[in-house]
Amino acid sequence: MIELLAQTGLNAVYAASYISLVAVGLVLIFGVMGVINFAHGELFMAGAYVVVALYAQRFVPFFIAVAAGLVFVGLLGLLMERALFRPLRDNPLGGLVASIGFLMILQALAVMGFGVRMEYIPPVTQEVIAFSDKVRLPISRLYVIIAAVVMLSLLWYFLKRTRFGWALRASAQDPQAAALQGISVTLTAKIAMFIGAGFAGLAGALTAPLVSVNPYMGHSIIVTAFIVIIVGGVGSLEGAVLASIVYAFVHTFVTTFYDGVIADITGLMLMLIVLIVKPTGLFGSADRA
Amino acid sequence: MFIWTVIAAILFALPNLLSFSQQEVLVFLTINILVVASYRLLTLTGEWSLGHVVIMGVGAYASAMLTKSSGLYVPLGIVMGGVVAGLTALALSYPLFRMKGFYFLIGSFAAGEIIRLLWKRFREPFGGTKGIKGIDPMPDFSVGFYDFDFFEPTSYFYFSAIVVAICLWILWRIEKSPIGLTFQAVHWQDKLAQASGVNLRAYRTLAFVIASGFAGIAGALLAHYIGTINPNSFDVEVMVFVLTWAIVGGTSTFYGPILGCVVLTILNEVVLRELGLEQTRPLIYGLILILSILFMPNGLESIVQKFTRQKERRSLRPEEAK
Amino acid sequence: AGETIKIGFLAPLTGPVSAWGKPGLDGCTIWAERVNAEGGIKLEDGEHKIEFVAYDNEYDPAKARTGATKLIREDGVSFVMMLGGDTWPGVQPVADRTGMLFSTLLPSDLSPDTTTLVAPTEVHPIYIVTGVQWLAENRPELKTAVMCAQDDALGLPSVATYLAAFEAAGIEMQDDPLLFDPATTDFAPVVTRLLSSNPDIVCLDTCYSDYVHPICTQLFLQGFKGQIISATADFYDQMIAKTSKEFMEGFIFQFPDFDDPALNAEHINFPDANGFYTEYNKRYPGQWGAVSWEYASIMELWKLAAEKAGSVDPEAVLAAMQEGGKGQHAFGEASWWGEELFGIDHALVGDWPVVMIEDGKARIKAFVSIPDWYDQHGDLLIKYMTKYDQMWSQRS
Amino acid sequence: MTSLLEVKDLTMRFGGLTAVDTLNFKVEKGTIHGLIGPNGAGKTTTFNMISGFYTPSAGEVLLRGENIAGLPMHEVARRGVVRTFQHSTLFAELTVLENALVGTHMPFRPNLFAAIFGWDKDARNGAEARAREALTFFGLADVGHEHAGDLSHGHQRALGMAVAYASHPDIVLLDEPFTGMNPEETKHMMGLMKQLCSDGITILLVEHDMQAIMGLCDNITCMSFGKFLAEGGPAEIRNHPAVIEAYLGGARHVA
Amino acid sequence: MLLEMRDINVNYGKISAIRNISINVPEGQIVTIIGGNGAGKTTSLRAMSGMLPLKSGEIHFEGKRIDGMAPHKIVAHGIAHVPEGRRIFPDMTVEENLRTGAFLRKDKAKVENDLKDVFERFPRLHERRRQRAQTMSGGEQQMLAIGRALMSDPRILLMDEPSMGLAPVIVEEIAVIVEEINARGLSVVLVEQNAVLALELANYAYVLESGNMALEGPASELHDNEHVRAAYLGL
Ligand SMILES: Nc1ncnc2c1ncn2[C@@H]1O[C@H](COP(=O)(O)OP(=O)(O)OP(=O)(O)O)[C@@H](O)[C@H]1O
Ligand SMILES: Nc1ncnc2c1ncn2[C@@H]1O[C@H](COP(=O)(O)OP(=O)(O)OP(=O)(O)O)[C@@H](O)[C@H]1O
Ligand SMILES: [Mg+2]
Ligand SMILES: [Mg+2]
Repeated sequence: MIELLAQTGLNAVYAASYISLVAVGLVLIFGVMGVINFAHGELFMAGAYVVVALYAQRFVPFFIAVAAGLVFVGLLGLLMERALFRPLRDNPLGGLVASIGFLMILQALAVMGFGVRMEYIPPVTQEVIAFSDKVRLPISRLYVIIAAVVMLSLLWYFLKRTRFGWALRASAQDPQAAALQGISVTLTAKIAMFIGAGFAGLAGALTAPLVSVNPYMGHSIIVTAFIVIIVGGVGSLEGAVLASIVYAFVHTFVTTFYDGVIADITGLMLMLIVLIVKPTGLFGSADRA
Repeated sequence: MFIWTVIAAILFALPNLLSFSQQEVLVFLTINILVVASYRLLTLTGEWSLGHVVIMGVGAYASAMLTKSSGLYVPLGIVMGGVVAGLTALALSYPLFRMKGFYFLIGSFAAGEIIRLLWKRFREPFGGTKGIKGIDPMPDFSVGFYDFDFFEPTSYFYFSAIVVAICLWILWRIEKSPIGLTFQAVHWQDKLAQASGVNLRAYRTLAFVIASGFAGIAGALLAHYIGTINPNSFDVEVMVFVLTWAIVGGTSTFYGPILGCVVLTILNEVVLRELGLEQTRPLIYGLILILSILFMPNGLESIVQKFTRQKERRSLRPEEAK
Repeated sequence: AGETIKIGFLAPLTGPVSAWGKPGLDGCTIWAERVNAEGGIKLEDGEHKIEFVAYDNEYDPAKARTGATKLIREDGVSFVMMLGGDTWPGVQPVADRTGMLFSTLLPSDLSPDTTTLVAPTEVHPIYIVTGVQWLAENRPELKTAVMCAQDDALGLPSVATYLAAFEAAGIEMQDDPLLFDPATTDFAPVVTRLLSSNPDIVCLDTCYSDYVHPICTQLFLQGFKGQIISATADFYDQMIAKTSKEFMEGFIFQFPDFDDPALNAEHINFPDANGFYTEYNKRYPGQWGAVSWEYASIMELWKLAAEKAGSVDPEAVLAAMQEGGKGQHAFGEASWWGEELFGIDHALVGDWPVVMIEDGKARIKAFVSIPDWYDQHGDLLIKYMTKYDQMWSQRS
Repeated sequence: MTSLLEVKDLTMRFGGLTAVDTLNFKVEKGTIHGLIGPNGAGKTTTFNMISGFYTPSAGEVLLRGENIAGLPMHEVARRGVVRTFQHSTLFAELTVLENALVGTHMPFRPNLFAAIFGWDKDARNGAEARAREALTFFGLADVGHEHAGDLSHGHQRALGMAVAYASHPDIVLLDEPFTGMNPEETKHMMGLMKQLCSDGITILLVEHDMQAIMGLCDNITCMSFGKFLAEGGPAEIRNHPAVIEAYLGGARHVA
Repeated sequence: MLLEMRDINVNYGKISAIRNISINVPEGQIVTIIGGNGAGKTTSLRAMSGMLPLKSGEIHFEGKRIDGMAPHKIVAHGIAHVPEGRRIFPDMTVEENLRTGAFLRKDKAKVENDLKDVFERFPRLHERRRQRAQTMSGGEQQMLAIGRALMSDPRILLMDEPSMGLAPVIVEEIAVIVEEINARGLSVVLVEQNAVLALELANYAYVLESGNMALEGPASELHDNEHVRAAYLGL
């Protein structure tokens, strides 16, 4: 039983890692651009396909492919910023529709480029850290955990310790006033889109060898990410991370001890309960709704 | 009055000008018009729900189950579908209207997902993932000069067009009434509305319940036509389409969302299919969404408005000349 | 030659379910080219070429209905092939009204209400009993099993069938079947749960390859050493690459590669299976799966029947297809069967191959008779099907 | 005799901060009552408690002797207490007439079924008449069809009052209605308020414009740091040493 | 000339808001713009700090042409703007708001010093430095907006109705501040409804009327102008 708990705990830590990477990106984009990026799941998918294209099909070393995934998807983020969100800055509903359109395009491009079938990605490593016969942490999952911890720490440092964090918060709250303080709102938006999208791409790229990569894989991750950022409080990065951890543990443990469908219902109920008790999420403030 | 007669005549003639599969599309289009139009009523209060299609599903399930299990007469079942959907919305309004804006958007999505998971989980009575099959069709009948055969899309189009027209009329009456005005007041300045004595919670709930009721009717209409429903028929992808119809159509007029629904459906289901673009359809549809929102940020309705305003001006000029 | 004969292909071609449609259409295209190259189909009034008309139903019943109407009333097809499932009930009224002949991959669509729907290839999930029976006979030391399945229309009937098969084989289930959400992507928790009771056998049910691959990878990484059985193992070579040859050795499933020499046998009704496989892999490398040949094999059955009937009239073809209660199934002559489960004898059931991975390659180990199993253990199957609400009379 | 409005020991705490501290004052019917005090004295907070936007931490708000503290805002409004907001808060996207029609919500409560079937002709006509009356009262009759957001600043202010007026209030709470107005407009606005008052409506006014306060108010309450400081007529307040010290200063730049 | 606007035209969509406006701000002077509601005062200021695109005209700052630059670049030249409606950052604390004002500055020690300065001028801000700006009272927010602009150590300060919503004592304080920073060599552009105050403080004044320049001249002269007295001073 202890072993089962320990293994489930490890599974949950992994889940929390990639969920928080995706959720934090979504929050960052929402915070700065003021739009809900429906295409975020497809950015995750795009990251995975970069690994397919480079690592699985062209034998580029895995970590280079992952870095390329981060950069490529980050650039997609910049493209969205320039082509969609900037022209639609005062039109959040328009931004929503545009991101839905972008989602459809990305999906269709993936289908056209790679087909609808699940993609094969050779394993990066088959090594496993065996704590005991029944408690095992595959190295490939450890990579994801490490990446999440490192990237989130870097982001945290970047936001708290550099002026960018100020710029980000200020432009999220009032872009015009931020510009009057000498903050380049466009630059801030670009950085936020690059990081936000890049994190989704990174998560997709890193987990690509562990999941079934197909053009529609973005759907389930974005549903999870939505739940997580709502529970955390929209706009709060700390909230997103905390909620990812809570959600991942609840979902993983319920899956293991009951079943997967109950776990989904539990996750959603958790969210509704949090919202009934605190309608702005764990860390949200009332006025940003 | 004359214009309405003309429209009625056109609608009557319309199916006879179409191919069979286009007639089928026409039926679904008619039903979807009710879905977006009811959605608009909710958005009048400024809240955008992602659960509207699931609520529509509640109507479909309710009507399908009532007619199937207790042999309720189908038209009554359709009405009951609306009632059950409205009551469901009433129950949901308690948790949901503690939230606003983005929270409401995602909260309504979660509530919808829970309902869908319940359908999936409980094979008794909801039929699980396969849903409900063999739903009673509308019983055929004859009105003397016309025999309704509800297998035929044309017949079902006439039937649903009448139902939808009545619903639209009611929705329109509501929007143009002091209640509709209050909804808008709640949207634009909820505090000021409250200071004028408006009970925000009550009005938000009212809009949600009415919109849901009509969505339920639309769902029931759909169920009795296709004869089957399942949880996936009401998933978020369908919702995304409703959302894009409403926004691409435009949010400032009653007809905007309807226009969006008609134009986008025709583009997607008729034009792109006719062009033989079966597999690139999603790509092109996505492009259309983006381009239309970039170049018509105020929706398709803004084109119509420009057109009609020009007309107004033209008709004004002679008077000015006098 | 006479007028070209049109066949409707009404399946999801875009969207998440398209993997169940698109490869089938590709297979059919190859099949049609081969048939047309030989002059086409020979009817009373001479030879006719065959052409497929596809309609993307996006796995949506309403669009399927529209598509069926278009194919039948506008394109004038003589036969419509479908994936079935969610989309069939939408099409059913059209079928009833037009009398068009339809085929589905999923026999759970069958019911006595519609007499023009047949399920002539994959009698899902009944064929999976053959794998369990073969396993019990050949590896009697395996005593305990666990099972997982996605909670959907394919998962549940197959859970019921596997439960019946395991009980029939005297293998003990150590845990209730674990159901997971079809949207699941991370299978570590599922596998952890499965392995917590130290089973001899892990049964993957009718999981799609999107699930089979990550589950197997997880089984491998979490140190499982026992037997795996699954309905499908599409792209098993990739699974081997992701785990190891040793790990996958002995993996049992039910869908052969068509280069298997056993398919050259006399009783096989799929013409030149090996050549078809080669051609398919040439055009769509790495895409071969169960769906790739199933639609084509239905076409073969239909073609034989149409040639026998001398016409493509749906009624005549159906009659010819079912003459004597026997039909030419891909894996040999089979019987029209299913009254008890589906309310109508419209599923074509005969021998089904048990496939095992040996030295990194799928090999047909045996053809096992489904009707024989059913004669002995039918009551078990009905018991579990009833428990999971899968009997035709239970379907709402 | 009970006053129209009375606050008794009204207190509001935000965390450790006491923004309003056991405040007491009375507003008599038919008067214009000023509430002044330095920035952050707690005037807006007091308004928020009276109008039901905040629930007081302690104390009572008595309307004709009935305690209305803690009631939701719309309930307070229905009892005749209507507020306007700092800055011009209007339904900018609606027309001027529609703005006023929203104001008639209380006297002519809409009914769903009547509205659908058109049985509410009388109510609609009544509401429209009242709305037009309010617009005319504030000199907005000519701009009824324009969007409220397109109006000039002064007109927007007038419209804010017209919306309140349309709802037949007993007492209106005005929070800094004169900000951003030049002396000319201030004079005009003062005229409007006097009209309101002569129409029997009691006014509670928060304002930093001393020209307006002194010119309008019958009675002035001055508060500072959440507490009551002084009360009296304009002359009294103008010369009250504590008020001068805390609030008026040398009044070098004030009219 | 420190700041020079030449023949500026600005449109909102198709509607013209100001027409052919020229304003000069000499080094070390206080210039005021007065005018009725909607006259175009705010629009003029917004044009100066780059928040609105020009339809035509030029703006020079210290001889460099700055029109067409992004606002954050213009700010970097030393132009600070107290915007109409305060525009504080609602979710930041008072102190964070003030520090955002010093976003571009690198001289840490001096920033701390300026912060102390602002806190001294507005003790209320010091007292509430950890309070979320949004929950501050109207007048407190106005103080914060002024303090934030001062934190950028500007060469020129554009103030849009700084006395709005402030108690008479604080209005006096604002007047003192303007005089003091001006004495330190800063130029100020003051937009005010309180024309009495503005004309008293300013060296030079412009009068806008519905988007056009109606009058200009030394403040003391305008103070005695009949038209100005009647229309803007309420005398
Ligand atoms: N939600 C809150 N949380 C913390 N402090 C608050 C909150 N709301 C108001 N305050 C504080 O309470 C005090 C009173 O504020 P209030 O808005 O009532 O002042 P006011 O008298 O209206 O001032 P002004 O004339 O500047 O508008 C202020 O110091 C303010 O900072
Ligand atoms: N965002 C906007 N969109 C459209 N028109 C605007 C906008 N802002 C201002 N205007 C118009 O431009 C003109 C000038 O406005 P501006 O705000 O510059 O006046 P102002 O002199 O600052 O007035 P106030 O004293 O009311 O602040 C007015 O007619 C106004 O209606
Ligand atoms: Mg105040
Ligand atoms: Mg202004």
